[in-house]
Amino acid sequence: MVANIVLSEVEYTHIGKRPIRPDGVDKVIGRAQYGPDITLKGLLHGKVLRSPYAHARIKSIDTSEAEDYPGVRAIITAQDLPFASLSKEELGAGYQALKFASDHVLAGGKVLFKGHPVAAVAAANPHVAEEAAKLIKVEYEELPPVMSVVEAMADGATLLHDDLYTSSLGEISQTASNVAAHARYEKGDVAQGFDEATVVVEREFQTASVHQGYIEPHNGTALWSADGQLDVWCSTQGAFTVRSSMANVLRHPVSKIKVTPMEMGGGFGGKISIYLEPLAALLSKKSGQPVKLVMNRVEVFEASGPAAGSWIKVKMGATKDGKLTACQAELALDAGAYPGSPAMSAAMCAFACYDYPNGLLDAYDVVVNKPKTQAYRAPGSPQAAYAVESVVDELCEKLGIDPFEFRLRNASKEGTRRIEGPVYRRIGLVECLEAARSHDHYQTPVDVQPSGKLRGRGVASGFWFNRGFVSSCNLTLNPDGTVSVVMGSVDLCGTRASIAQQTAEALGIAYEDIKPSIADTDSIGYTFITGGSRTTFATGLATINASQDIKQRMIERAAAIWEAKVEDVEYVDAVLQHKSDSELRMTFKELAGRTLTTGGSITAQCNIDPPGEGNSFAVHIVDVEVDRDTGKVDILRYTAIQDCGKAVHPSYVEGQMQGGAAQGIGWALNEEYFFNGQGQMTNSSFLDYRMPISLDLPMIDTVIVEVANPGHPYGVRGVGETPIVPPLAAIANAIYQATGVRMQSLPITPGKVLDALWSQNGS
Amino acid sequence: MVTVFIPTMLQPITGGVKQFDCEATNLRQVIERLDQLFPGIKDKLVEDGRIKPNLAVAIDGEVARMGLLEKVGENSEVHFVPAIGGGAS
Amino acid sequence: MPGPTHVQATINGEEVNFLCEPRQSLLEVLRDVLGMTGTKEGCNDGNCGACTVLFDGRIVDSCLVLGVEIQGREVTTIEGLATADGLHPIQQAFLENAALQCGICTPGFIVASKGLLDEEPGADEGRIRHWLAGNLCRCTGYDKIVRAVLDAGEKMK
Amino acid sequence: MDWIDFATPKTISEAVELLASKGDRARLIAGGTDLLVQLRGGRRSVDLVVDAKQIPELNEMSYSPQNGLVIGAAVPCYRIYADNAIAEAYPGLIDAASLIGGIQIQGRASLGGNLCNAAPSGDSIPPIIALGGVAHIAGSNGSRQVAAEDFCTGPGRNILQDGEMLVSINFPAPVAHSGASYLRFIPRNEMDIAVAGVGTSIVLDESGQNFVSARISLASVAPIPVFAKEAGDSLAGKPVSEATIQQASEKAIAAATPISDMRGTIRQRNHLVGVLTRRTLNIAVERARGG
Repeated sequence: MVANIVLSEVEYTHIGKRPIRPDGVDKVIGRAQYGPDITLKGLLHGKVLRSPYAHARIKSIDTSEAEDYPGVRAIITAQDLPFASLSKEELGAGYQALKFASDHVLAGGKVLFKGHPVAAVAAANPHVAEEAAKLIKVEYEELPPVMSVVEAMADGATLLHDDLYTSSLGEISQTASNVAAHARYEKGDVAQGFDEATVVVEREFQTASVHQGYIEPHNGTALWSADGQLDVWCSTQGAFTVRSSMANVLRHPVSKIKVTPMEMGGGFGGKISIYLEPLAALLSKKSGQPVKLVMNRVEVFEASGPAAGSWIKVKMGATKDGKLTACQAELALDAGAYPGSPAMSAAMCAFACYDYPNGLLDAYDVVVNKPKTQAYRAPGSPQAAYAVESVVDELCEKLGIDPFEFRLRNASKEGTRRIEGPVYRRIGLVECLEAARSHDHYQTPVDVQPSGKLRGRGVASGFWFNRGFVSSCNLTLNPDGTVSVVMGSVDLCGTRASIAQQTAEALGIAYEDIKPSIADTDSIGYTFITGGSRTTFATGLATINASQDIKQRMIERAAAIWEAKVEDVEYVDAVLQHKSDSELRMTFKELAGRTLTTGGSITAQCNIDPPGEGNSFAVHIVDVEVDRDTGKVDILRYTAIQDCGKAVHPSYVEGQMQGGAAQGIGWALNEEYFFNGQGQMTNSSFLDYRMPISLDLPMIDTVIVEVANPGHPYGVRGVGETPIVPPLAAIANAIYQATGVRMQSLPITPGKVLDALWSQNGS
Repeated sequence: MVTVFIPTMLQPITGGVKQFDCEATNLRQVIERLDQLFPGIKDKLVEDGRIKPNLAVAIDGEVARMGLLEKVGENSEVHFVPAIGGGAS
Repeated sequence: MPGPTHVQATINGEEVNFLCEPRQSLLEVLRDVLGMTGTKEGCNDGNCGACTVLFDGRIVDSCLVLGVEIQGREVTTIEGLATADGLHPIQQAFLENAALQCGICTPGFIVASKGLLDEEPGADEGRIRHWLAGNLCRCTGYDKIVRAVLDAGEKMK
Repeated sequence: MDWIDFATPKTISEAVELLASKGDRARLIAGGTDLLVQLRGGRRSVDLVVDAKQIPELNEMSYSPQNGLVIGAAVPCYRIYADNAIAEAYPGLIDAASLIGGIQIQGRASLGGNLCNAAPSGDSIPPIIALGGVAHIAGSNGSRQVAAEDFCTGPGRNILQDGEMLVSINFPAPVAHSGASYLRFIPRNEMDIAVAGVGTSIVLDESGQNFVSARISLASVAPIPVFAKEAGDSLAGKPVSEATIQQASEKAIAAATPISDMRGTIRQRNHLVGVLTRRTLNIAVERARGG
């Protein structure tokens, strides 16, 4: 049985090995401190009062009864946010952005989604805070909710914001609109391209809002001291992002805000935005005591940031030889209550796997009365790939060409120009497609069908950028010959391990001698979020560069000790040696032991914003079984193939590929925000928001294709985003193979499958 | 010569011109040259002396990290692309 | 409103006395009253298993047990598995198989797995998947968790 | 959660007294897997929670081939399916007891609680009805017995008066050539609410070729669990065949009055009642023939 395969070209001492992660023991014995685990002297507990309506005007808020409730220490509303006292003139161009950010934290004039925070209470314990919050009286004027991009874009649609205009690369529309932005990309002449095609397929697709589904709820604890110093503890993918967002919304200098990132119970893109942190800060400011807020699961679903629901139309044409002649798509992704859906990245990812002569893409960022959407693993790319890869499957069928053969004939490769302009450097899509085609899974026919069950196989590919962004590392050589690596990147799932491995590799010392840790925002240079599959690449480069610096300092120190010239000393395999005098030789540990008496510690730091993004491609194969009587789809076999560049810790790379695939399976089959006619989410629990459980999944086989990224010394690309891109279409394609029905709306629930089978039979 | 690719949505300003070659050593100069030929285009790309926040500039396929100070090579290609938010896992 | 209730119980083999309100769940008692934050809250309604503890040897969701209900009973939490001699075989297997990513569901999975393997160290993949159906993990896709439990079972036979 | 008081009576009379003193502001707790979630979510509010687990009769579980099965109202699911004799005699009940929630929930949740909670989707209720379960009730005005199919009166509501409590559910001893089964349809493979559920219980004649009697009950297709009497009766005296089973499934559909909601549509639910009725009848027949 095939399980996990690594296709390596280069072997290293530490890179590519599978050591135990440095933070592992604390996490298996329950000692690791996650955000909700924090406690402080005098800690108060907060509760947020949230809107029951999806769209309403707030007419009044009366907190008097709650204020008098025993045990209550502070109550805040939007009036306590600085925005309430700032004029449009004072804020100038930044007015609207601040209004949106401030209103998102605590609703000002209008509530724009069910769960929108309206007020918050701090009290001696969480139960009292909850009781008091219920005593706050809010009078609303209900407004009609706008729940889908199609509704929101229709003529005469109810507007969420009176002052939101469509921005089209700097061009602003004349009238207010729910469309916050429109982008267009073009190459060649699509009309001509379609004319040249033998087969043209055009289809529309819709996907529901889905949630990242991290198990740890959002949390935020803050202490606002009398001198204005604000300390924040929270679970976040980026402590510096929290700091800047807090500074913006609270109009408080970044120098007075210290954010300490706690261990993180899952993010997947959903733990970048601030929610509870500014509320905890304001409640602390008012009460003079530290305040902790933790969402319950209902709040996580209703008031954090799901991934965008979408409407996508795709049209593709190909010659009879299976060469693409034109690719066109319109993509509207919902942003939730405030602008910022990943429509533009969805557009850039849509046809990224293909080299085609003519293309036209229109992308729309659309506001609706849902919680403001956030990133979710390769934001925008899964929705786009679902549509595009479904159409590709249909093209293959119409042309009678094997799906891998078709993809190989049109595959993006080094030198292919993407529609938005840039040209690919060395990428590994072709290698992935070839690995997939020759994989045991694809070479083994789909099992025979037991009675009443329909089986089929689907394949799809996917893309993500893996851009670098800013990272910082501080390295210190300890007297015992170990090296402390302090970084600004929080550890979502093995970052400490992958950074320690790269440091060990760069220095040539033992993995166990690297001591990685994560710093607060006062203790390290600016570091962008852990996300976008950037961290192993960019923070890895930072530690590799700092390691080179450490080596140079050690050479200098050895030279000083030996009274030799620096250029006569070299560092080889963690040994300092004189190039011509073999007597002069010191191991790494020996020199470390002498540092304190020969001039003090040796340290190095690196702040980097690296070029050399290592674009990542994935190809997935899935076998499904459909119960003809119930419409239920079971996953029988699943294989994920991906070019991750060099896999630093293959176990965690496989884990990313398996986890991304599992999330994609949930997205494809069962996960969705279910809204009633009033725009209220009705399935905000893990019971009714059906994420895959252990029984829903088979083992997920992986193939790591290692096409080295030329932009990283060990060839690292990054892994976490791409694996969620192909599953949606792969499963839809498999269901088609099994049933003959094209499912053009996600999730493909048993009810939808039944409906489709009934329409197919004409019953 | 630096080659600048004009995004579809700015082509009305350039009268349909899709590509533009100019001499420049950094991005600021590129945009100045563009604006000399196609007045008004700078306002679409730059705000408060910086590249607009929803926009990124790719030079030879790499997203510019130095803003307007980013160097351009003799034969560089310059593309204006939307900024992508922090995707994440 | 009467005051809190006194409860005496055995937690991780030690006698513990505490005061709690009847409305406080065992999960709240562990985390907020006793400072044992290894047991995690994921949903507070029995649908994720992050708060799994052993209650008189049976696995339960501690969010669905009241603190007052453990009077005179025995509770084992994640903090009670490792000994001075080292990690429990399940903990070791989770580390070696990279069966945790973010780690928030890990204590619940390890305690739940103990409930199974103490009785059935030879549990196969299907049995493990069925037993762990009440524990959600969003990072791993369960593959490496199931392998870790199979591995630990081998060592516990 | 709002403040609650908690009492741990040791006898039925003590418990009845406590319940009577608070009327509808008191509620008995067994496993608490429904009650605590409802109290926390504000869907139910009480002042007093009365622990059922210290009362011997509510923790009793006894079975004999002569007298049948008594399951105390607070007996958790795992105790039921861990008992080999019961598992063998009442496989239809085991089908339900082993799929309510996950293993953690089954360590606490009871059939008594499931019945009292009176959810239309309660998984154990159709097999309890199909197997002819009887609710034994104690109260300040004495005790009474109510057939399981008459116990639920609306979503979340049951026949218990203030000051009354469920003591046990009693089942008749299984007769020769009988079999039962419960199946539900859920989108996931566990940990889910039934879109539709069907419990069937049948008795065959000695030849195993003809139905003597049958009882069929449905979940999630009406405000309360449905006893589809006509569907079961339609099989009495009929041969075991695809046609008779099909006919019974059509009668089961006729007894269903589902609504469309986020878990399923009317058409889907009616269809599933048919599918599950056929599947459970076939399983029950197989079990009846096998033992």
